[in-house]
Amino acid sequence: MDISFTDQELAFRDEVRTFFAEEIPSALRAKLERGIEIGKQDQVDYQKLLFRQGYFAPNWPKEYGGPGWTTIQKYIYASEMAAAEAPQIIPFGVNMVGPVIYSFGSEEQKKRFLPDILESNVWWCQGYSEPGSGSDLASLKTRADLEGDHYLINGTKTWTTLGQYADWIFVLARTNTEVARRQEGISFILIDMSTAGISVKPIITLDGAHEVNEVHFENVRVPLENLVGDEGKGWTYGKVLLQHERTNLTGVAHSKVRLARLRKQAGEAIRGAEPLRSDRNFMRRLGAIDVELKALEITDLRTLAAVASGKAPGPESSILKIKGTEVAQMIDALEMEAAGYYALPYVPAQYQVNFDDAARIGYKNETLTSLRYFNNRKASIYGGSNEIQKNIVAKHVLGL
Amino acid sequence: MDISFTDQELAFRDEVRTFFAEEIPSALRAKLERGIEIGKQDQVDYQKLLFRQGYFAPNWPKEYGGPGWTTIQKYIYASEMAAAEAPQIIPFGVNMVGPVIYSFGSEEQKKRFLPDILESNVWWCQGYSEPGSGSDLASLKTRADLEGDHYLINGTKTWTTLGQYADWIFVLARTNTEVARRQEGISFILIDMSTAGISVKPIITLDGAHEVNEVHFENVRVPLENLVGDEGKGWTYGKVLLQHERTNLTGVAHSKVRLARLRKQAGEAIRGAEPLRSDRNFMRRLGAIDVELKALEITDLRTLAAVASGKAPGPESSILKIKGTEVAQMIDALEMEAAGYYALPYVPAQYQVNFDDAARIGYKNETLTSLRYFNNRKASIYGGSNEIQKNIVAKHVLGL
Amino acid sequence: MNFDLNDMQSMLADSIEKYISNEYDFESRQKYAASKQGYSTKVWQTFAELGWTVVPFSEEDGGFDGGAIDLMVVMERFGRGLLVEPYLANIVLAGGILKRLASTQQKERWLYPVIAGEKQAALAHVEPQSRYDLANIRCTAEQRDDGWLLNGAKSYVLNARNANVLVVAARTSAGTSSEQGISLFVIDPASTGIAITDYATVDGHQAGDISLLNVSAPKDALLGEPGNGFAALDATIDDAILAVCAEAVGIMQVLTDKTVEYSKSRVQFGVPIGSFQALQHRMVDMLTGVEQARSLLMWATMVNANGSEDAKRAVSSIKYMVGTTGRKIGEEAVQIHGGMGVTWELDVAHYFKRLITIGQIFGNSDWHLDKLADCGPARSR
Amino acid sequence: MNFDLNDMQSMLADSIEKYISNEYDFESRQKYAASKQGYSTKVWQTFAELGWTVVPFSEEDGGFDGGAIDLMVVMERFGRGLLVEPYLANIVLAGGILKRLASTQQKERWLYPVIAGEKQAALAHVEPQSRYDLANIRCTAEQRDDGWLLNGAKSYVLNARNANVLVVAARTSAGTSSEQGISLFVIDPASTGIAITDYATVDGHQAGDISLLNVSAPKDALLGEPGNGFAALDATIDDAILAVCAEAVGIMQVLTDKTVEYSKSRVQFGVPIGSFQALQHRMVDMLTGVEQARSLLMWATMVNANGSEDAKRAVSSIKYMVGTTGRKIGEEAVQIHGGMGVTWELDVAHYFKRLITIGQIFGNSDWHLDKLADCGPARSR
Repeated sequence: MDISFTDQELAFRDEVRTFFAEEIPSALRAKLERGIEIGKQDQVDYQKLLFRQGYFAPNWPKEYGGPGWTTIQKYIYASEMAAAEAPQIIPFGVNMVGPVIYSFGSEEQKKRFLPDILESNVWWCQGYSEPGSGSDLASLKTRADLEGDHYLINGTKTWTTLGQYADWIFVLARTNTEVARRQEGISFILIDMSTAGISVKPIITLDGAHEVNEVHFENVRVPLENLVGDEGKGWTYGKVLLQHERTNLTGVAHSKVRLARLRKQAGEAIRGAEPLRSDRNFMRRLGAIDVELKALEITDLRTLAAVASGKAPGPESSILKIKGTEVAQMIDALEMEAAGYYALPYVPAQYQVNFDDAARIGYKNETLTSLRYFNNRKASIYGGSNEIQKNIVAKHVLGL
Repeated sequence: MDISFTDQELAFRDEVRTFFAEEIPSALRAKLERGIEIGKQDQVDYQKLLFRQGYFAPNWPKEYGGPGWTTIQKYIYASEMAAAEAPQIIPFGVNMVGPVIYSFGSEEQKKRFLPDILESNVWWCQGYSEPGSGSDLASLKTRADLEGDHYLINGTKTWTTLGQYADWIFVLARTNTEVARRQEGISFILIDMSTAGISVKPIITLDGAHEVNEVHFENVRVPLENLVGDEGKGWTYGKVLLQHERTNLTGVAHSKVRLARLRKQAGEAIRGAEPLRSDRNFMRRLGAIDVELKALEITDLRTLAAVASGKAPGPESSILKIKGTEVAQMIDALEMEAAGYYALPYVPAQYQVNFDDAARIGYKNETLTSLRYFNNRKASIYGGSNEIQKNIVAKHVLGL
Repeated sequence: MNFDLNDMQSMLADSIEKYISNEYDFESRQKYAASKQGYSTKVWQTFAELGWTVVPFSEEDGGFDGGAIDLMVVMERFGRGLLVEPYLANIVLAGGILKRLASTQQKERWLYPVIAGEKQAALAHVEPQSRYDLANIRCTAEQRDDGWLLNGAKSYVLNARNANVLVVAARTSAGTSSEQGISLFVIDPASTGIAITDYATVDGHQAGDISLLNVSAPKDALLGEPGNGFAALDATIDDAILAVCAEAVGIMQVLTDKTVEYSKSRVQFGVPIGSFQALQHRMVDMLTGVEQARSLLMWATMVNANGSEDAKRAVSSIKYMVGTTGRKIGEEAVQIHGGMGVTWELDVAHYFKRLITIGQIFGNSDWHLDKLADCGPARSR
Repeated sequence: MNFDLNDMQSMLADSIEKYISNEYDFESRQKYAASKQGYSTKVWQTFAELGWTVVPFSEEDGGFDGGAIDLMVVMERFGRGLLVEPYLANIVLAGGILKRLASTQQKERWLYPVIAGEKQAALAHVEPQSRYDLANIRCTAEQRDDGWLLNGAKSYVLNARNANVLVVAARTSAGTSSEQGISLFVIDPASTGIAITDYATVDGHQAGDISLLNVSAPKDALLGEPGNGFAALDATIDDAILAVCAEAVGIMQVLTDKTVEYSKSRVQFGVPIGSFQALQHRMVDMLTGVEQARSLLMWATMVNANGSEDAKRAVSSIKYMVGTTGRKIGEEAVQIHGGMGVTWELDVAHYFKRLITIGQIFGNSDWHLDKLADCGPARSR
């Protein structure tokens, strides 16, 4: 039993750490520090930077342009990225549709789509959930009716993250409605967002943010060549995709940074107030979260070590998702409470470019704390709600 | 909106309070203070004392010997009894079988059984649960087969509280097994415990106590005249009985006494140690329980006020049961933690008569704290587990 | 003993409920919240006309001697309707100080126009460094021949945007955190030296930070005796805590009801999600939480109204419960609503935000639990 | 990085598991616990023969240089088997002091017979007033020409009933709660002036309260230097905390497994109770708790073994989690077992009682959370 990294792993960690410390452009770094929202161009530039470094597609096999990292290296990379508070990669292209294309797509599709995904030339979004489908994804109603050399797509997809920026969308749609099981007759189809009949409607979340959208398809004509793999097998492909979505679920590295920052902040006499550290209740709650987080980190590493030694990540990963979101949400609440009254002003303009810093309300990003708390209530809902995760564990781990 | 009692109610309260302060024999009081278990004779003497005072059957109608108290008076009486830490009444006769007999029994049965219940001449116990039935009471298997002028009883009842002392038992048994619903064909039968074929087997609970028993019936002959009401209607009668069992579920008055004692104790330098009061964590947990308890007290009073104004106690009483047991169990744990290491010695002999007080381990009854904690885990299980209570509320209050 | 409203309280409750149901739907609320003022002048005038603004004032002040229970009735209904009108700022906070400390002349000039809905008032007592400590006041008021000179900074002043009556807590003597030496002033926010940065708040209300730089105020700006203002401030904030807790209980009730209803209609895997036992048990916990909070609110309100020695304990008890059970109920409501629960479009999200805000103001649950740890046992029932 | 046991640890684990499964069923355990000694001499001899008693000792002391992880392996299996043998008292507590402080001569006389299973040892460090504060020691040892004179009282001395080697913490100088001035002595419990009141404990183990009245001890009763014993005591208790936490994790695992199994076979309302979603989700929480506790135990054990600066934090972290998550798992196991869960007859109740006891000794969850509140951030992974 040994918790330490090998020398090679440590060297790799240093390399990645140095990269994130030194290579992120200062303009981007400044925005991150001020909590300013990263726009499309910033994100694309950042992802291109990662690509040039060979850091963009850790999960991809070497033959398609991946770096060929070990499981441990991937973990180190993700941890260092989070610890540096660098932006996250938008996963829809590289971590979601990419693997489906290289696993199940035709040679032509691979040639056509993979390079642009790797170079962040094309922005992908996800057409998976539907209004009303919730955690019951198989209830999807979007239809892809065969009409000669194309499909006619009709239906609505929702919770489409950053769909407002997207060039392409991957969609699960019904190509056959006369099936015995609801999971059958579903196909995986790639659609150009500029096709006639597609409209994108913003969904504003409770914190006032525009991250997600509803995407409507009205008689959208899609060439047959955009079908990935076999017709009717979309559910199977989609499950692979979901499995990719479920990696790195705990967000431990990010939670650690936040907790460390909160601990540091608790020691400071902000605005001349007595440091929060003297509030033992606060410190005890912080301590209690720290315990859960440390345990989660090791649970995560245990899963990782199992995967590294060749075992498949099982339904136990549902536990990581549940606990990871619970811990993150505890930190959200604690940050908000640390800010006291300053959590309450709602001044989104403060987090846009060109805001006059002198006019800022609150110390640093205090007024973001409640928004983050509200926004992140989604964490226990999306990607399979925590209730669904518990059902999965009950059934597949406990055998109930 | 007014939370106070009327002058008459206050006068009644003083009367009851004085009774419990002055009339409990000092020998009994001494046992209670030392945590010594009350034996059968003590209990019977105490109940006879209550009877002489007219305090023994608050729920009974005047015509059968009840005091004719209002709902509020009954509440005051129960609260004062608990606040004085007087023994509780054993409910199986007076609060359980008694009401069934005077509601559904024949005139002859009333004459035969009610006076002895009122005077505590006969000790009753309950034959309701069966091994395996758990919260699913209707699954009962005990049979009462008609054979000429008697029933032949075969089966096993369990969790029979204080059955080791009992003279009589009331039993739910199947008189008809060919029924559409499991709740049908069940009859309510009174059985003399001295009848041949009855054997009582102790069940020892996790704290080492002998409170409950298994009662076996092997070809036990019971005269037909011991059937209460109509054959096959036992389930309906039993529900009335359960409803009686569900009154005064919160145990608020008792919890208040315990919490007050704990608070007082926390201020004392026991064995020269720094008072527990200086442990703010402890005081905060005590404070948090106090909040729940105060809320529960008022919730209880709100239900009481509704009943007093003529409304039937609805399924909301399930909430009182859930919360009452939760609060009591929180206090159990806190008492145990207050005792520290002294919660751990297991010396039941300390709580028996004639134990040499000088040889006692722990301050006062510290070594009872863990036993009480362990014993009282039952509170959320019996009388319809808290899970069953939640099912009831979900169905009947929330309409789910 | 009874827990029913008296006739007048029932009428008051009915009239507010009817008004909200007929005239104040969620869409209107959102429109008012997004407006420049952050509330509806028309609605506010109606409040004054219907007599809701006089509820907590004595007959002498033109009120109807409405007590704490009347205020509870009003605030709980406001909570259910999720109103954004600045009742708390005008009537409970600024009004609470003025009714306690102002002279007849001062009341005529400042308080009565507020009650009549003609002026808008605000109380500035929170400071950037003070967090929840009411006595932590650094803002100073120096006595001059012709009046007072105020300097300092104030935060989270509710209704700062609209106020033309500004009640300010300032220190006229003694150190930073002493209860002694605190005085209250009423000043015109248009005075020279006052700068207000106002903002919307996450719950759809509005507030502002205020800086005071050599602000001159006349002699009669002082409310009551110099240096003895803390008791009035403290009592006013206790009233405000009870008021927002009543509002919170109204919100908790709505969130629970809406969640149960939603669970009956929302179908997943072919059945309503309300048929899932795990969710059922959690909704039972929500219901239990609401009932417990409502009970404690009633107790705290009555105990406070009676001036019982348990008053402080009662106020901290209910605020602690709203901060803990309230948050739990809000989070569960959002969780069980699933994706819809985190959208701006759905009222549930806004009830949730208001509930969380209430948990965060006037002392959070940690703060009040600490106060409870210091309390002796409750004396009264 | 790996979380697997090495070959020797695997062998050790296997041998204990096999022994328990073949020779130590629940009925035997209950019989041993109810016996006069409170454990089985035969079993204890087997422990010594199989080499389990030497695990945490150095080669020099006749051990096999087993580290903290080896001890964790042993204790977790003991937890799963619910063993009552006094391993903690002999090997971890008394043995922990002796291995750290005793001279070669003292070891030969006191320690090696204990490791060999020939003598029974106990550590007396808790006092009636000390609660969880290790430095709160009032028992005194005065130096005399011919040795030492001890006076004081000790509580909850595990294995007091059987001990013929008694390690006692006493104060040779300085005030009541100082870490300075604490010395450790090894004395014969049969010495004049020693009175032992022994008792069974709720978890089926045994302990005793000891009074020392003018107890004379020879010069060489002192272990190590006078006044400098605290560090050894503190380190020994940290070892003991890790040991009982490993035992607790074993128990939590068993309780979770047994509960899941029971829920599959126990039929209510015509279906196994394991089909009820509310119970399913709670059992998932139990499983999650076990996994989290196991992770933290591994971390704490490794960090402690490495002498990392996070060692103290790690020890308090795992003890806090065992005290909170452990209690939760125990209570849920009993609750889901229903009536059966509260009977003496069922092993579940006894696992539960041992788990609660572990939460209560060497500092409860409040005590350790307070220590965590004082800690800085963790340094190491």
